[in-house]
Amino acid sequence: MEFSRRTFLKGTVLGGAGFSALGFDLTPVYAQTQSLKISRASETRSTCPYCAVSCGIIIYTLGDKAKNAIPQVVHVEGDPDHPINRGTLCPKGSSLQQDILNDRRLLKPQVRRPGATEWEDISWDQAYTEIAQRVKKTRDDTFVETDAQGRTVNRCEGMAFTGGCTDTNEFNYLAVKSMRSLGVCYLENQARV
Amino acid sequence: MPASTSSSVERFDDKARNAFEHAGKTTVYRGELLRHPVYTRVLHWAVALFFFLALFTGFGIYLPWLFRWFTPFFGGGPLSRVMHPYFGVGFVFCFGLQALNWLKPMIWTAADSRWMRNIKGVVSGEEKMDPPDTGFFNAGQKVQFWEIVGGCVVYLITGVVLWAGARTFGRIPVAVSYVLHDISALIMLGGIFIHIYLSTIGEPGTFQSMIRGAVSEAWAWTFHPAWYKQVTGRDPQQDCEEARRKMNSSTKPPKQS
Amino acid sequence: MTNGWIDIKNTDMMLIMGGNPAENHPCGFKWAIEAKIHRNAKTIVVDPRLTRTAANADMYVQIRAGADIAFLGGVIKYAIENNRIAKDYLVNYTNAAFIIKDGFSLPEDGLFSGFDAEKKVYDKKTWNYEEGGDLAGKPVVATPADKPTPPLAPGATPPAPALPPNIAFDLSLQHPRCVYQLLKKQYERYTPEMVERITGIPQDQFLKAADLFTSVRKDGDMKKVATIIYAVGWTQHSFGTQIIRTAAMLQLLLGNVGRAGGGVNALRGHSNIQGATDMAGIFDILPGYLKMPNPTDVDLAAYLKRTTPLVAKPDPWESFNYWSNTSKFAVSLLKAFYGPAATKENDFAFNYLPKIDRNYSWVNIWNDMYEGKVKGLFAFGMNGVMIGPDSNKNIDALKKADWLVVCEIYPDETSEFWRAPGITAEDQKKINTTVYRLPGAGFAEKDGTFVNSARWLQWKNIALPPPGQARLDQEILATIFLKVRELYKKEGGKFPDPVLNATFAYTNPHNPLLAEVAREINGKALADITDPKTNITIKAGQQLPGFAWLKDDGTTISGNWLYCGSWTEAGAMMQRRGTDDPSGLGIYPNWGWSWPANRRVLYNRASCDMEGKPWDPSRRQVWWDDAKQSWVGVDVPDFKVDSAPKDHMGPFIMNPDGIGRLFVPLSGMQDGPFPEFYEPIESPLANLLHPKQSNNPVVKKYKTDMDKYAKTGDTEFNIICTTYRLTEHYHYWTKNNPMNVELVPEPFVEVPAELADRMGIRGGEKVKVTSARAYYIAKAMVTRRIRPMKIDGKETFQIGIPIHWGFRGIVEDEGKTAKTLANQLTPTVIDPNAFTPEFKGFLVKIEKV
Amino acid sequence: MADRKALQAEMISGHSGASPGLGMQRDLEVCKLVDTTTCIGCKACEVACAEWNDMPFTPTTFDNTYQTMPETRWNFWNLIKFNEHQNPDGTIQWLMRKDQCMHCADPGCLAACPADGAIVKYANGIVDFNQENCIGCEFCVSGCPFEIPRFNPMTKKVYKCTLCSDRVGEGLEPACIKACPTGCLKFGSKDDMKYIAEERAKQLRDNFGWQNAGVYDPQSVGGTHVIYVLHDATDPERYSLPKNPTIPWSYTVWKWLFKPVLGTFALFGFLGVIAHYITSGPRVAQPEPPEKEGPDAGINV
Repeated sequence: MEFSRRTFLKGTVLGGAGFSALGFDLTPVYAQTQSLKISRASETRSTCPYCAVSCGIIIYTLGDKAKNAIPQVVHVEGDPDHPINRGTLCPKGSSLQQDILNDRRLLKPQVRRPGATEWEDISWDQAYTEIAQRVKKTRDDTFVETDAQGRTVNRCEGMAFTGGCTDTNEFNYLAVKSMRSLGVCYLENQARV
Repeated sequence: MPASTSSSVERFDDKARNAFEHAGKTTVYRGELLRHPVYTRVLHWAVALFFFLALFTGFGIYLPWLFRWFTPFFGGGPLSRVMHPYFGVGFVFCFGLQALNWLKPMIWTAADSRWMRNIKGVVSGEEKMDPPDTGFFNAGQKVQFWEIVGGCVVYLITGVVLWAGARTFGRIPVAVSYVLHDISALIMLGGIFIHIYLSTIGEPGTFQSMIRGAVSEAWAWTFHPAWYKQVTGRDPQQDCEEARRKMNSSTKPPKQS
Repeated sequence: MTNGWIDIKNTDMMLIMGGNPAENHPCGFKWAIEAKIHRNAKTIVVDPRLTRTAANADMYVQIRAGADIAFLGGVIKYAIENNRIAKDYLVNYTNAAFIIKDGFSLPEDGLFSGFDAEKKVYDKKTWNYEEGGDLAGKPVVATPADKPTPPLAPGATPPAPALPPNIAFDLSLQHPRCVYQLLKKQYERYTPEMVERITGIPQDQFLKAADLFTSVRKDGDMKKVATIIYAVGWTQHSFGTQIIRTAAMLQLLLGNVGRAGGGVNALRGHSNIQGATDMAGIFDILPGYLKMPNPTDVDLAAYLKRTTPLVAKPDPWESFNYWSNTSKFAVSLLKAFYGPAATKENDFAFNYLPKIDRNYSWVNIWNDMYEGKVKGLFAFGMNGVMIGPDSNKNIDALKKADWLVVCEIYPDETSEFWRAPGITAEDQKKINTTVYRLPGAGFAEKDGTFVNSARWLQWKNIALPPPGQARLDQEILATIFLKVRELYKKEGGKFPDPVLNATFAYTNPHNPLLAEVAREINGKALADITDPKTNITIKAGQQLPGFAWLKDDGTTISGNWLYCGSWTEAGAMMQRRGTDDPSGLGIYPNWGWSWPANRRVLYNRASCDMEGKPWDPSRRQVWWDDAKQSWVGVDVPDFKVDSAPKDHMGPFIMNPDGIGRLFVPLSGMQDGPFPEFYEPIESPLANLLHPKQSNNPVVKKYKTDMDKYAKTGDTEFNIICTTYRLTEHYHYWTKNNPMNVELVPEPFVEVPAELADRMGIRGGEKVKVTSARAYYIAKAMVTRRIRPMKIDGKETFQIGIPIHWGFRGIVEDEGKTAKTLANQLTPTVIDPNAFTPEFKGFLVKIEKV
Repeated sequence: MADRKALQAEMISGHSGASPGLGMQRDLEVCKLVDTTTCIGCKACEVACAEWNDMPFTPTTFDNTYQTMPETRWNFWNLIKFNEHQNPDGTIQWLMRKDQCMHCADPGCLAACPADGAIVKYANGIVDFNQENCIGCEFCVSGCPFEIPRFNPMTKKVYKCTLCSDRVGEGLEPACIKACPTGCLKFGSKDDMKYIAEERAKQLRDNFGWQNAGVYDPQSVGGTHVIYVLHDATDPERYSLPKNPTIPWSYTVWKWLFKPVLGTFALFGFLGVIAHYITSGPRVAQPEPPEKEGPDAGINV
């Protein structure tokens, strides 16, 4: 069922002007239909990060993606072209705007030191350096080159990696490549549970 | 009235009257009678104030397309709507006090019934003076008083229903209240035109009774002869004749200031 | 999913069980509704709760959590007895006619043949096909026992038993040891009476459901199709894989696999866990489902020999045995990982990969961390404390770790395990774990590919940059790895070669463009390669058009052979947005890209009869074109395209036997070639089929002091509990999202009205649910949607707990909840095949707070 | 906004005349179809509505139900109502119905509204509130048989579903319609929706055993621009829908007839006293001064 609403709506011509008498003025009546909030927004096609139906979504951001403007999300809606969801979204997908624009987001690297009762801020560089040192130490301490029977196993058993459900293929590939190269055996993902 | 038979209402009114009499004062010149004490006058004008506030905010709700121009005085339509019930409550409350204050003089008597039967003569002006048994209030005033009392009851009941709304009382009570509230308002509106007319240009000399609290003796024996007789102990008819004689004997009208 | 989301609209009958798609996959469920509206399709929902899926069903049956195999086994029995089976399909496309070795025995006492009670493992050598030809009509003779094996060198492992290349068969299905007869015998015990006693489903309801579902195959008519839809309600059991197998067997019996509107459809619960599985984000595989090397693989050749199956089939038949290409996939992967460092001489750096011989799965991470073996943990968007099972154990495990790196977008329970409720400031001072919490990027701030449940790869675009100091996850991961590499370069250390040689040859190695990574995953030619048949040449450096081009000589790379074809010279196939669907079957061949080879319905050869004609011409997917001597169709044939029907090649080309397996031979399954009903580890009663072997015999309990389990028939813990998600929330994520919090603000426990009456609990009152491990406090939702059940004649109650609340979130931070976690209740016990924890069907007690 | 004229006002509260421009467009009423038999109660419509209309978050509390809140709010226009209905055989039918403004052809809210231009019914059937003109009297609340308009104590005005008149005006479907995962919500012309609904009801009767399946489009309010397919159309109360929604007569009769008429009577009071003054003159205190004797004659104050 398809009918051209646009055509019929466009076909409308407003005849007669509003008149004003005794405070009776139609102008506000017509002005009340607010302007479409996405009429000047940019569209980005993406995929909903929740379940595995993979609904196509359109993220509407303010502005035209010009270099000097930092886009703000104003609305997220289903992508009508997407063959599976055809523009529909569930209650989680419909609220994605709040997931993108959420004041609970983590905004800076933090560290919790041994015995500490609070987080402290840390620079990215410092965090990277400390983590790399710990990774190396753990690997060197726990690396098993051969097993009891003398067979080469090259395992790093002191360290585990757990990947999340919205990690992309490309990220997962990098994770598998880097972790397996470190010898990590405990490599698991939301996919397991 | 002996204290032993006075009601608590009267005691309250007496206390209030005394208190207001201390706060304000009423000057009664020679040839005048005290008509309304301070308490009564304050109540009257409080009632009047709330009445008009409620009326004007009510207009904005009753027929906004006609009376929309009232609403800016009250901060716009929604604020008019918000304030209207408070004004209404103020009106009902103040009028309630006035009703208590006037309860006794407003009691209907046989004289009032006679007055009503004779109303044509009064309205047409054929009867220059009210009937001799017309007391502090005449029957017309009493009718209006009791109309307002009844109106207030209707306002209060329907107003509360409308105030709380359909979510509390249900749709039908609101729909009914809406009509009754309006009818009550319209009757009162009609009455208020007559009241204003008669208290100003319709019966000159009346207005000052609510301003200064005093009226001329002539006014009193003309419109409320029984009351005149009660407060002065003199016969209104005789005094009127006396005054007429005096007037006719001089070229000037009797001094009454 | 063997099929796809849209394909559900082509079905005539849906059995939805172990899943709640209306709540957890609403947009996918639309296609079930479409089937209802446009095909008058019927829906049967079997679930412990009357869910929102059940509310829409034509028939709802309440089942005891964990009794699924009993129900499905009963349906198999019903189908066989009432001739509701697809005879031709069964004989030709499954191993129904194959003869099983003498010595194999069915689990009438709860155990299949070959059980080693001490090690709790099966010796599976009898779980194999008999060798020989057509045994139809031949007298049944006992075959001699296995030939004596030559003595082994000390220390050497005996060669694993293999499938016979020439499988014995009986197409009349009469041979007493043919799979069909064994199957019939196996499920003879699953009578409607037994089903009622085990599952709690009254016989009349069960029979009605069995009749309705199998009605698609009334009198063997093949036109209609039924689908089975499930999710983790099946997976999360100590016999989860076997439930799914029972469903697959039922579908093979009814001839529903490979057909539009049919199949066995796993609804995956997260946006890219299908991709994570494909990409081997799990310990036991390498990308593209290549097996992980084990210590017996002394070199690449040994590994390939072990992991490359040989064709095993009845002589007159053919088998494609696609895994025979394993070497090409494996070498291309090693070349992708290690580039120039992977040479023929060093076995393509095969030894760079760790060799594993034990279980490193999810619960073992926590168990072994608890035991002090795992010192450090990376959690990239993975909230292990919330996920559990036995969250308290996970919290205590983290206390023992040296370091934890969490990359997240919200403050989560895992990164704040050290201040979980109940841990005082004094306690915190004793926790020596260093926790780094790195702000990652949300989905809208990253590009890259997700793979949906229907195996579609779809690229998403960047809408805006990450907020604050947050960084892209790939940048964080790559930078850490490259920093480690620098340290190894500078300081040396244990076996630095793989760390130094893993390729990070991206334009900016510290922040790889995901498009570059995607191209690497697809793979390219390192030298000019020519296909001798078509004479087409792929030039060195060019993207490969598909996995058929992969080589095992080091001239191709591919990070995941399954995805080869996703980003070709023609461009990014997973970015395609073609909205044409000429067949009307919902195939959309030009939208995104589906593995393998852009096939939308797996095993689609099975949608045709023996002559290659579609079973239902109105829903034809692929068919044999005699003129072209080729398989053609609206979908990409999942088959050798030039294999004529007369060759009788099996449609299940990934199996060396080429057929759908009613019986899984050898090491395919750890706990039996046929599914057998076992009770969950925590169960209110002993298994009615074999009380002495109540649970899955190969499942092991964990042994730390944290691991406590309720006894079978426990008098204290006597209520069955199941966990689930709500449609309004997404795991532990949307508790940070005001709108979703508004929809369902607080944790609750669904309690049957009868149980609530008995306990004096009213709706909205707080209740405490206690398992052998911990307690959980939430408000009661008293409902008539869960009814008391009669299990073996005894009144039994079930309750349900949604999992979404933790100790960090909008309402949690406002102090409106008890801050207990649903998974504090769940037991540490896993399915022996998929290693998934048993989150469903454990025992609890309930009381008013 | 280029297309805003597309929403042609058909009726305007407080104004009895014809609206300017009416009758100049092709008659095509829009309609929302809610098929309760395929609603899965997922609440996508609730969120889509709140998100599109930028509704502020308001806390809710658990109330022993899946229903988000007991009833719609001024900032929550779209609510799935969950009902556990017990069948005679003891089984439970879990009903979910999307509750929102019904956009009646004969809108009770508009009938009750005294404020000009506060409630507009467009020619396409959308009944929309224009808060700019709303005076917050809440008469619409009592006028509505579906308990829809909701008062916002902050702005002192009343709000409800607009059927996304902003989106519809731009040729888009309402936000709830777009989101609905199962397609139980549909949007199109009233005729088309009626047709689809009747077909679906027939299908339910013929193939799914729902003998009483039917369409809810109550004629007592002239039909609605939101219509329902129900499993049992004989018992809409099961879905918390009124069986026979009506608008109190007092609104129509009072507002359009007695209000102006009686208002005029009140005006007569004013005219009457003027007439009395002019014709009869005032009554003055006696004795009156002799007539025509001096300049002060007749003045006696």
